[in-house]
Amino acid sequence: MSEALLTLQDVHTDIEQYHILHGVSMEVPRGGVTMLLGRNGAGKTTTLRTIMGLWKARQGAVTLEGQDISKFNTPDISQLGIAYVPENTGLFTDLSVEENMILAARSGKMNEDRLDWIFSLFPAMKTFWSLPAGNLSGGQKQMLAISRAIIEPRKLLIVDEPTKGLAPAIIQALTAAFEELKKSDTTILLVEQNFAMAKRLGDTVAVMDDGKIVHTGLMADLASDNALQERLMGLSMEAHQ
Amino acid sequence: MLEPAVLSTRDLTVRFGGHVAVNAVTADFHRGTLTAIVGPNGAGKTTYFNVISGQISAYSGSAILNGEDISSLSIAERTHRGLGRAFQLTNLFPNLSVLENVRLVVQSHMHSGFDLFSRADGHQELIDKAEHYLARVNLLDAFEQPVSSLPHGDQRKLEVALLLALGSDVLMFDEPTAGMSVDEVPVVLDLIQEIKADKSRTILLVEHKMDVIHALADRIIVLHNGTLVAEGDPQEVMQQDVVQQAYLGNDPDADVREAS
Amino acid sequence: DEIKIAHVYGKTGPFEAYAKQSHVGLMMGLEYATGGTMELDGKKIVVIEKDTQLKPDIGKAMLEEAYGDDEVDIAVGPVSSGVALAMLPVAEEFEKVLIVEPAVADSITGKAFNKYIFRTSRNSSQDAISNAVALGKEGVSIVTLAQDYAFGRDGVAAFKEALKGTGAKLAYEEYAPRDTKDFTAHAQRMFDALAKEEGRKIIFVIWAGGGNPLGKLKAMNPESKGVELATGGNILAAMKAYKALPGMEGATYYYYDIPKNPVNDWLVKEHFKRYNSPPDFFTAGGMASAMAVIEAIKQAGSTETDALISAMEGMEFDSPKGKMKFRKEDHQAMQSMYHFKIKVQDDVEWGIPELVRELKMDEMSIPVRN
Amino acid sequence: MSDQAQLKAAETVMPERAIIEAPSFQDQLIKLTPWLLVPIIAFVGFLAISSGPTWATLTIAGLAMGLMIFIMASGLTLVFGLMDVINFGHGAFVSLGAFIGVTILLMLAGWTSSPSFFINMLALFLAISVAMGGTAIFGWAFERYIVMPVYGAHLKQILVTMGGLIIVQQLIHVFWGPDEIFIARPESLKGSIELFGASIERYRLVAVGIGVALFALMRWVLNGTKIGLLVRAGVENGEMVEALGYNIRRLFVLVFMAGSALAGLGGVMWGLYQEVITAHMGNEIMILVFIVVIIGGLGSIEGCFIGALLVGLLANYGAYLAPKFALVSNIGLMVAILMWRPQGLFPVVKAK
Amino acid sequence: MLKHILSDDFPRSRILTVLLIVIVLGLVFAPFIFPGTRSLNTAARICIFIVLIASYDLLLGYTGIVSFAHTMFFGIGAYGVALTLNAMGPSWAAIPLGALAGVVCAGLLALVIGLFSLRVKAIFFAMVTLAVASAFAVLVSQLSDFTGGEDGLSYKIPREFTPAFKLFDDKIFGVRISGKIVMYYSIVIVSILLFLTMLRMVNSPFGRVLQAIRENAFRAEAIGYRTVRYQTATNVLAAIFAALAGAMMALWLRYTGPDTTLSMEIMVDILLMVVIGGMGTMYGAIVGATIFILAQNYLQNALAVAGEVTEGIPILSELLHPDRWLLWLGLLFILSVYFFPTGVVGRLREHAVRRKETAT
Ligand SMILES: Nc1ncnc2c1ncn2[C@@H]1O[C@H](COP(=O)(O)OP(=O)(O)OP(=O)(O)O)[C@@H](O)[C@H]1O
Ligand SMILES: Nc1ncnc2c1ncn2[C@@H]1O[C@H](COP(=O)(O)OP(=O)(O)OP(=O)(O)O)[C@@H](O)[C@H]1O
Ligand SMILES: [Mg+2]
Ligand SMILES: [Mg+2]
Repeated sequence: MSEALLTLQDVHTDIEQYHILHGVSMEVPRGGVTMLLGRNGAGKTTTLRTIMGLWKARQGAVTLEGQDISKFNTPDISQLGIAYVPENTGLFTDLSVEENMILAARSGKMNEDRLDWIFSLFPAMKTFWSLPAGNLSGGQKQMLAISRAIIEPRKLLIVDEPTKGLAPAIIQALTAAFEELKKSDTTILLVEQNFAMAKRLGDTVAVMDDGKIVHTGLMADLASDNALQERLMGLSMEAHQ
Repeated sequence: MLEPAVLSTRDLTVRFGGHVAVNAVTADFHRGTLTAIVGPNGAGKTTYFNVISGQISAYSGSAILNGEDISSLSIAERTHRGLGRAFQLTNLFPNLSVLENVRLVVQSHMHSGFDLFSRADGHQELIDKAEHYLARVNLLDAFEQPVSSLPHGDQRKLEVALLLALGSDVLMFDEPTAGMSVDEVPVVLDLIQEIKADKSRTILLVEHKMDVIHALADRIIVLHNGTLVAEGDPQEVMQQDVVQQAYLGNDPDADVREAS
Repeated sequence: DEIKIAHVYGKTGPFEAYAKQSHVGLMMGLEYATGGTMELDGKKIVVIEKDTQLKPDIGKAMLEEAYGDDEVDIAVGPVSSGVALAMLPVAEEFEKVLIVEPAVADSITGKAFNKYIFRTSRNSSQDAISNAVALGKEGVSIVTLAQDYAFGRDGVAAFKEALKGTGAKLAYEEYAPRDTKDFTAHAQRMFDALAKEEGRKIIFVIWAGGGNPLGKLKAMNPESKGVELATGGNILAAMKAYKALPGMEGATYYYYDIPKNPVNDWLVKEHFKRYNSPPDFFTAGGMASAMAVIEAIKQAGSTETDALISAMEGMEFDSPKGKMKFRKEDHQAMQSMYHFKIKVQDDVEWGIPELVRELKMDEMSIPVRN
Repeated sequence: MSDQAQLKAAETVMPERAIIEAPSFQDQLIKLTPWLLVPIIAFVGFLAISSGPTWATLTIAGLAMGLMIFIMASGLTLVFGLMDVINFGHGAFVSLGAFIGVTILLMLAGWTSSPSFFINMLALFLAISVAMGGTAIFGWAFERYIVMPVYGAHLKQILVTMGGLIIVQQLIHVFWGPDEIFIARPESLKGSIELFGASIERYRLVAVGIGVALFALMRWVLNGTKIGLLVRAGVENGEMVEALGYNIRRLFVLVFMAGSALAGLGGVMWGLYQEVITAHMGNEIMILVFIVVIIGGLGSIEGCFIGALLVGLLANYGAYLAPKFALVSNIGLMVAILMWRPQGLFPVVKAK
Repeated sequence: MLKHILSDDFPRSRILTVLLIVIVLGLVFAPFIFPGTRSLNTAARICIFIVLIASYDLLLGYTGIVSFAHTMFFGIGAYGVALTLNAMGPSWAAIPLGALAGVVCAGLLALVIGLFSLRVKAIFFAMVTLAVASAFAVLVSQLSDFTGGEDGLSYKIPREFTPAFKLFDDKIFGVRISGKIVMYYSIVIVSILLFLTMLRMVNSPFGRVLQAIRENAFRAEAIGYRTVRYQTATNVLAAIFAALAGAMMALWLRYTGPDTTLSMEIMVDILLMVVIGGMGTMYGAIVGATIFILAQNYLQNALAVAGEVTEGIPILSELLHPDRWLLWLGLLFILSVYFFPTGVVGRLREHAVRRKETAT
């Protein structure tokens, strides 16, 4: 594994008066897929938002390529080459799908090839291209949110629960898309509840509970260890199926 | 059929401008059964729910509840006729307490919303009922908290509690387990099982997770581009080619597909 | 021992400018009438200011407060007729004199009158009648433009009545909503009405507050249709609009250059000295009310209400406009009005109303309506 | 149960694509009707008035009046449409613009009294520029200190902007004194020109020119550039726009400043039309502006444009044919339009 | 007992309880504690405005409806009483008759407005009501034969309510009980009754539905509440209470005109009072009305003092001039929205909650 692209070191984050993250430390190695797992309310979303500067870390460092970005503003962080898909998709429901996409292309123009690639991943995108994003179905929204994040190449792609509400066929397509992105040298940080997908995609994994990282390691190790899963996530994935 | 359907739709069609989102869907739902509605994203499942429960109005066709055409009734009237529904995205009263959320539903069920001059807190019977439903979803401990401070999973459970409190004959769930972590999913599934066990209810369930469907569904309806393309026994329907193609994708790699 | 006078007026709100003038006038009037001592028979004169905020309810409360809590002997004000009407019953309740200045509604000394009310400012009838006398001649056709509410309709009614004897013809009455911004349609209707008439054609405008119909009528080239515009006087700021209307005739309440008497001479001189500007419409009114107060107390010999009233009924007193006289029947001050013609002079910011003729108080028969 | 299940698949043809039909002729006509309203009303007016020159006078005056209202309303609807901020203080900016502009014109008295059209227009242009600049700067402060903390909360916006309204009006009193200020139009804009018996005020022609140009410019900026998109997106989800790498704060300030500058422009135009300016003048016209904005559909520039023209025309025809009617014509128009289209002529699409 | 009267909706903050007790006692004993016409006037205004503000809070705070037509209903109530007193002379029958007429008109008009426009978006409703209210004001000024137009109506009230009337021959605690004080106490009693009725309504099953609608109208509909019906009902109720407040105002002032009842300024004042007091809490009406009306009545005096101190400093003295009190009111407006987003009541309750938390 190469050196880390992104490191969090003892990050503490407050939301209003609540202390949510109690010292999160983890690494996202360059060029790999890192899974961030944990049960509802563990603090995964908060961690991602802290990286993006949407919550400010009270203490600790967030380092991207050796630069501490924990005090940066969100737009500046984004411009360092990070794409982010939030938990609730973060779409602009008043704008059309096309307009949503245009905004994501910072250059102001969408690359045709890239767009064709996206259409091949999500053929349905074409059919609702000119609808207001608010009128899309739950799954369509999710597709758009991801398309928006990959319309231009980025160093790091951060996605919060991409498979939520997606039909199996689309999950497959999405998994394939992430694999392709990985090949093209994009580093990916994923929060996911779908363990099967996590297993297939993940290189490294971090598991959170109660605002802390309780386990880090290789995904393969976690996938093969039912007892560990049980301990970390309350349930064994395999057993559940 | 021994018994007439509790809920049925006849050529129900929804259009958004030129787009036909639900295309002449005719289906029956019977007492004591759980029907899963599956289909790719954008197939029209949520829209189908919306037109049955009245959030949007039909372009043509009708929805029939217990023999009565409810197509022209308001949302609230449909609710009072026994049609209950939970939403794909959590949709509660965020700044009210957990108990108050359920109490409001019980109160609606009792038709006492226009009581202006008695104290709401004086109606102990409503509160007792509300607490009963909270107990059923294991949320009684949190009764005082504002809903916005509940974890995601608990909010989904509260959705179910509201639906129960409505006392509906027909319950419609739209992806009740989406975004829930693996340890929470079974809780909701058990709840639905329980409701189903009481044979007087009719349940409609939109769900993408195959294991959930296999575990719960008596019958399955497949929507594709707004059209009903298949219905019947879950095992059989899922084997059909059309369904395989449209829904599961024809990737032979079953690893992901089977996952929850 | 003190003589307490309350000035209850709309210091804040849209008529702030009027209020300022009125107060300056009042204070200068007291000064002049007491020879600069601000004392009368050894009693100090104290003026208490109360702000009605141009709201009738507050005006009423302020007057109650002045009579009840501050125990003033006499009160002066307010700016707006609506506020004045609300205040009238208070004077009756407390049995104290209220001198109305500068509110103009006829009903103040008309329908709503009670015996504690006196008014130094002119009323709407006086305005209308003086204008009728100024404009009304044989062979003249007049169309009126007024705001479509009580003030405008009363004004036109009085004007119409006064016009009767003069030989002029009232061809048409046009009413426009109070907040009219665009006068094109109304102008068209009036031009249509005048097109049928012979002789001299005049549009007479009775308009209070904003809107400036004159400027807008003027912009429609009335001269090309042989139509003249006419209206009454106004404060100096508003008369800047008259600069575009040389030769326009009408009648006014006051213009500093017109009255020739010692009071006015002093007022103009001192006002220029202190404020570097001429006294305006409401300055003169404020001064007149102050002079009425002092004269009344002098004649009554005390500040007892009954004594004041009997002294004031029929009382004559000096003002910047010369002699005024409180008519016994309705306590309205009879006074001169001035028929003017607008002259334009480059170095003067406003159109100058040049005196054509002074209309003496007995030349106009002002109806008693209480 | 399962033995009762029947397969239905065999008889159903699999729909390959979602069914999407082209919008029918009827749909397109419905889309166009708001645009047709203006000529329809003008035509009905013609039939009712019957005198050609009178009709022409009234029509041109009405259109010009409408365009002046449009200028004042455009800033309001821009700020509302893009930023979802309802600025009840807009009227104060109109007044402020008028005071600044008129101050400049009074300073340039030599230019405005010159008979040369060119020099007159130069003075007007300068006055408008300074007024727009001044109100824009004031708009910056307003956004920064008054509006910023209340984005997304309509009620609070109404409250704070009303507070702002009072403050700005009072500040005008502080700096310019309580008197109303009289201003004459530049020399070559006085009076009317006569054309086929219709008299058309010169000043109104200028207003028509500025109004139409403004409309074209705003349409282009909003539909043809990314700025409009970004701002609309930012209102809905500012965090996400930032996460996409844009500095939303700067953009919001710019839009608000633009809206304020438009109010300033409207103020100068309106002040010169009224020829008298007061601190309250902007707020007095606001009811009419609100009606126009409602008729048009909150936030729609096209709707605002048509709404303003309708109001202008109807007021003139109404006042000519039945003066009493003028009192209710605006409200009546609003009620009629809302009965027909509850969201206004061009409802700005809001999903959800 | 107290629990029943207050509908189990206690102030829930010790400071607030004390504040409320002080205000209520102050109002009840105003004629004795603060003798003088001005303070009695202020006290009566406070009472009437408490009812008016509370009724507006039914709309704004509890149902989330922004209406600019509230003064219109206030005015309808006032004109009802004014017109009957004007027509029938100072008779006792005229008062309830006028109030009833006002209430019925206000209720019907609110019903029509509600049915027509409550379906649209909130901000839309706000603007529609703004336009309707301004049209109504125009109408009142137009029908001057009937309403007195801009000048309004002055009329006489029964003698037992006028200063001339003496209830007892002797003074009580040094204060002569004039008809004015009799009327003051009538207003106090009616205000208390109306306030308690509204307090009950917001704590009734109906009131809870309103809160649900404010929180999430979409979901309220889905659990079986016809939101439009409830919103319309509140609109009507609020209008009725506003009309009653208007009727009291008409009696107290013995004058009714557009400026005292219909003007936009009063509407703005109402909004401000609701916000200062705290939306969605009936007690906010008491606190808000009291603070605001005191400020309105005494701010100018305070500025006069400040103005004297800064005499001579160019801009500042101009800003602190008593005539610029509106400027400071505007500032108060903005600051109160910022620093008291939940109003004084909300603030005090938060404070109390926090204290409890730290205590445990
Ligand atoms: N705005 C907020 N205010 C207060 N508490 C919050 C807020 N947002 C999140 N929390 C709390 O912070 C904790 C962590 O939340 P977070 O959303 O990061 O969890 P998560 O791991 O992403 O969970 P999920 O799987 O449900 O998305 C939770 O207990 C949650 O209740
Ligand atoms: N208001 C609308 N206007 C136009 N099109 C709409 C509207 N609402 C939904 N649609 C379209 O109708 C189709 C059906 O949407 P629906 O939400 O019913 O899908 P779904 O089956 O629930 O999908 P998912 O599984 O992703 O939630 C989609 O293609 C969507 O884009
Ligand atoms: Mg999360
Ligand atoms: Mg769906």
